[in-house]
Amino acid sequence: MRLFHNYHYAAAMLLFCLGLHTVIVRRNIIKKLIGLNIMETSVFFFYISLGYLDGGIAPIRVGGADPARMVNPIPQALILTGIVVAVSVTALALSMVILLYRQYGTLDVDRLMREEEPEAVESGKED
Amino acid sequence: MGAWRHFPIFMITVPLLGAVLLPFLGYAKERWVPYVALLPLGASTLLGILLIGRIPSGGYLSYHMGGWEPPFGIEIRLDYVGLFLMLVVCGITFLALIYSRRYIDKEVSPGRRTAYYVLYLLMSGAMLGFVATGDIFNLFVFMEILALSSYALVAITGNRNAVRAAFKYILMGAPSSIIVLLAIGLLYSVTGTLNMADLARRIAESGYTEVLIVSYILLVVGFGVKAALFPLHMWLPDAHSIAPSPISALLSGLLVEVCTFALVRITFSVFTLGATDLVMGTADAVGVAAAAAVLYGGIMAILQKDLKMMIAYSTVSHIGYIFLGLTAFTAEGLTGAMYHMLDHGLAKACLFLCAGNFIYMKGYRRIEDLKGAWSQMPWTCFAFALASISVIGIPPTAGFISKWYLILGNVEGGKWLYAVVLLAGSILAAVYCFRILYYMFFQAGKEGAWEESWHDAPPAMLAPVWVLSLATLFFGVFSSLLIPSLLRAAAYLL
Amino acid sequence: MKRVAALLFIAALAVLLLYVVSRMPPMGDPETPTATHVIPRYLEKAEEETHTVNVITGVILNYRGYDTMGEVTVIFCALAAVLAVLGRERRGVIHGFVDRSEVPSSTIVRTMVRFIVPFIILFSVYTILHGETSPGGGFQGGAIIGGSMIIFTTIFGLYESSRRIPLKVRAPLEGAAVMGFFLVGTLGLVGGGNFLTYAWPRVAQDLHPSLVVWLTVLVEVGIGLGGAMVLTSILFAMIREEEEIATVS
Amino acid sequence: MARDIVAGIFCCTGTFFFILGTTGLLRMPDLFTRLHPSTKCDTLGACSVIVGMAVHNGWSWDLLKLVFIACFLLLSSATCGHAIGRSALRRHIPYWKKKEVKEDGHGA
Repeated sequence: MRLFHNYHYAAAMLLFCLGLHTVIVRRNIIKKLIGLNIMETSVFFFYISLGYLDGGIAPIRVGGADPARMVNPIPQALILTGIVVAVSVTALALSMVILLYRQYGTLDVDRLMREEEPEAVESGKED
Repeated sequence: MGAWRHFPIFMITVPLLGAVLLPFLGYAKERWVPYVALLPLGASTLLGILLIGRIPSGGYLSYHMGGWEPPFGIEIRLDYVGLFLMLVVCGITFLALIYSRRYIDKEVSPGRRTAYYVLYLLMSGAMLGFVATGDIFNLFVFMEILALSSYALVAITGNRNAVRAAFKYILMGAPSSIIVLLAIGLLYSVTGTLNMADLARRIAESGYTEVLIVSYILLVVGFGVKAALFPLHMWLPDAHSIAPSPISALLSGLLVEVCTFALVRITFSVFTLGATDLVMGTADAVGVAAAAAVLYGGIMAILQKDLKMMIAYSTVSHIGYIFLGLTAFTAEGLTGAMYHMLDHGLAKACLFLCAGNFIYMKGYRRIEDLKGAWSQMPWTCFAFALASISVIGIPPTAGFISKWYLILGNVEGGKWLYAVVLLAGSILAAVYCFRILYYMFFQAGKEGAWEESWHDAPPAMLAPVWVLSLATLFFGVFSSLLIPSLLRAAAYLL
Repeated sequence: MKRVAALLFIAALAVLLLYVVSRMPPMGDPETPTATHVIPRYLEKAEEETHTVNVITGVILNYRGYDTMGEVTVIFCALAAVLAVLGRERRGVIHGFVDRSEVPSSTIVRTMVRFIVPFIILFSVYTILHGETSPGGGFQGGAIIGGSMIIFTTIFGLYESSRRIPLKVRAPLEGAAVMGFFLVGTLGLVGGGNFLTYAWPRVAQDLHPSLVVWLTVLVEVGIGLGGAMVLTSILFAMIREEEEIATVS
Repeated sequence: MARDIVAGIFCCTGTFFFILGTTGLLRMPDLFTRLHPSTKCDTLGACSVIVGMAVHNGWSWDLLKLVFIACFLLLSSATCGHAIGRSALRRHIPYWKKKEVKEDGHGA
């Protein structure tokens, strides 16, 4: 059964679904962001597993290391980019959370989004 | 082998470098920032214009980053369709930046103005890179720069509604980026390459059909959120209506199109050879969603009370148009979609900037407040009328040409129902546009709402609006300039 | 009801993704498409073509240097975005005092942080400079410096740490990474190659390897410095807001 | 051979302490009691694993690195625990009392 052989990928996919579930269901916006980060981490894990090689070694050519046994360097290089992107998005989202909490005094997404929804036109007019 | 070989990369990097250097100017002479920010975009536009005629007809210009040949290094692949879209991006960002200075001075607090221009340049550079790149992971990287800068630009005024809209945008946008990343990983796992042309070859001979299918669906969903395709559009009305007007123009007129274009490239130049049945099947589903978007967007736009909200829902409707052109899978449909990207970009940018003029001069956002606007702001009202006509699709404008080709493409593809939906969408557009025009020109405003004498927006804000609205007219009258080459390019893509 | 719908949707998605996993090429197999297509050339030729022993660094900075340039722009964009949302500190204004929290941290903690932070920074410098021969590189080193700044700022407060890295040092260095890339890229053009070419075709052959290594190190240092400064600035912007909350409420 | 067994025993001890620490972190009722197992996790658990690895490796330069790692780990972990506990104490975070749990009907 390929599924059990590819258990790394399966774990990554399950983690992805777990993160998406957190993003959809949780009402606290910090927890939503945690879910987002779980999703991101799962994808990073998936990529790194793609580069895995049975009995592989690090792709650093020191002391006559055999290139045929080295693991795939591309996913690692890509994921460095992915991590940076994830950090950037998280930083921006958190700074927005700071501002939202200051202005609304709540972290509950339902209350945040519902508040003043009908008056949006009026309140927009002032500024 | 002239210096023009390097133009594509400079078109992309010059705005990015400008964004990095701008803060230095911000410390020294903050007054100059809005003017100097125009330089990199002007340079990009110039380089893009110089590139016209250099690209072999029916072919593409390939630039190998760092001199590494494609599957190993990153490739910039620019064909005429890409260059066309890049020029549209350059032009509209340039005009909206001219517009920005006065508007931003009023709406954004002084401490954030430099950040506004930095993010603006980053966003323009990212859009250019996004269109030009020939590497699927590079596409993701530029998409992220684009997404980050647009999240922040929506929230830049810092008032509570803006931050809330931006946060909603993040909550939809960030998971969609991750979904795209996952899809790219799946593609990579079965092909071992990231270059788009190489991917197309490898997909054709790859036996892992199921993985390809799911990765295509994930890509459609991921880019669908960014492009605000109907069931995934929830972030759009809030973000587009609350952002400062030049940013609304960019988001609505360009960002959405650029993301759609990415999907076009993925569909037509990556998944062409392999898993065709499935791409067709997904396209059918997308077609249904797009048809729903046309009707839903139109109806919601009629129901709105807020002017910018109405224009935003009209965007939802027009994204449906573009997607219906793509899913027809005929050269005419594709040409119509491409041309609609152009004219929707111009017209929507124009409408949002006009709405910005009303907000700037009088602070009016509601449609009812526009009654009698003609008496004070005739220039803005005329530009608004011209752009509305293009949005509806009445003959002398570009909107007519694109809708004509869209309907033609769908009829030729045997999709009569969609052609009817497109016509119905135009009728809805006529309803919501003519209502405003009626208010503007034929109704008297409330006592004291408008001054009796002409007192229009400053020239720096009127000029971009007029250039945009005249451009819709120009591309409507002289459509033969672009249509033949677009048809050829579309036939080449199919 | 909404929860049940979400759960069902997630379950369906999980089943779909697991089905895909069962159809994917086997993990760790040397015959998979990923292991046979582009990689062999990287692994065999990276050392002579990019002059970096660490193939990953070769891929990041050289083969896929354009991606990394985009990535560096992403960090810069994140900083601009955070500052656009939260606002930047002004020159000459002191934000927050030595320790605004109700609980001043104890001598033990202060001494320990004073003792450990130099080691962390030393380690980060090592990580940055040895990127091309061992695991590590600019981003990792920059992130480590950023981490040490977080530790230092939580214990000693914003005032102390922003005195050590003042705005006039941070601001010019924030764009260092992008500018480093642009510099190296343009140098490649001058040398007759394409953008981001490290090994200039027109430069004498014997100068080649060392020059390429120097350019690589230059870019790495740029990325490290830029990343560290950006992370520090983001941290300061966030903490400053936090302190304002504390005074308001 | 004997060396491998000794290294294995140390590593197993370390893992055991890690499991114990994690369980404690999840099951303990309040901050202070949770702090106790989680710091044990770092000090006892990680240090046992490091000692195991040192035994496995024998005399080499790696031993020096391991010693450094252990030193930094001990210093930072203890300081962390101290800082968290102290600030919790000063902020008057309430203690756990057995009575409350009985009224609630369930533990953690």
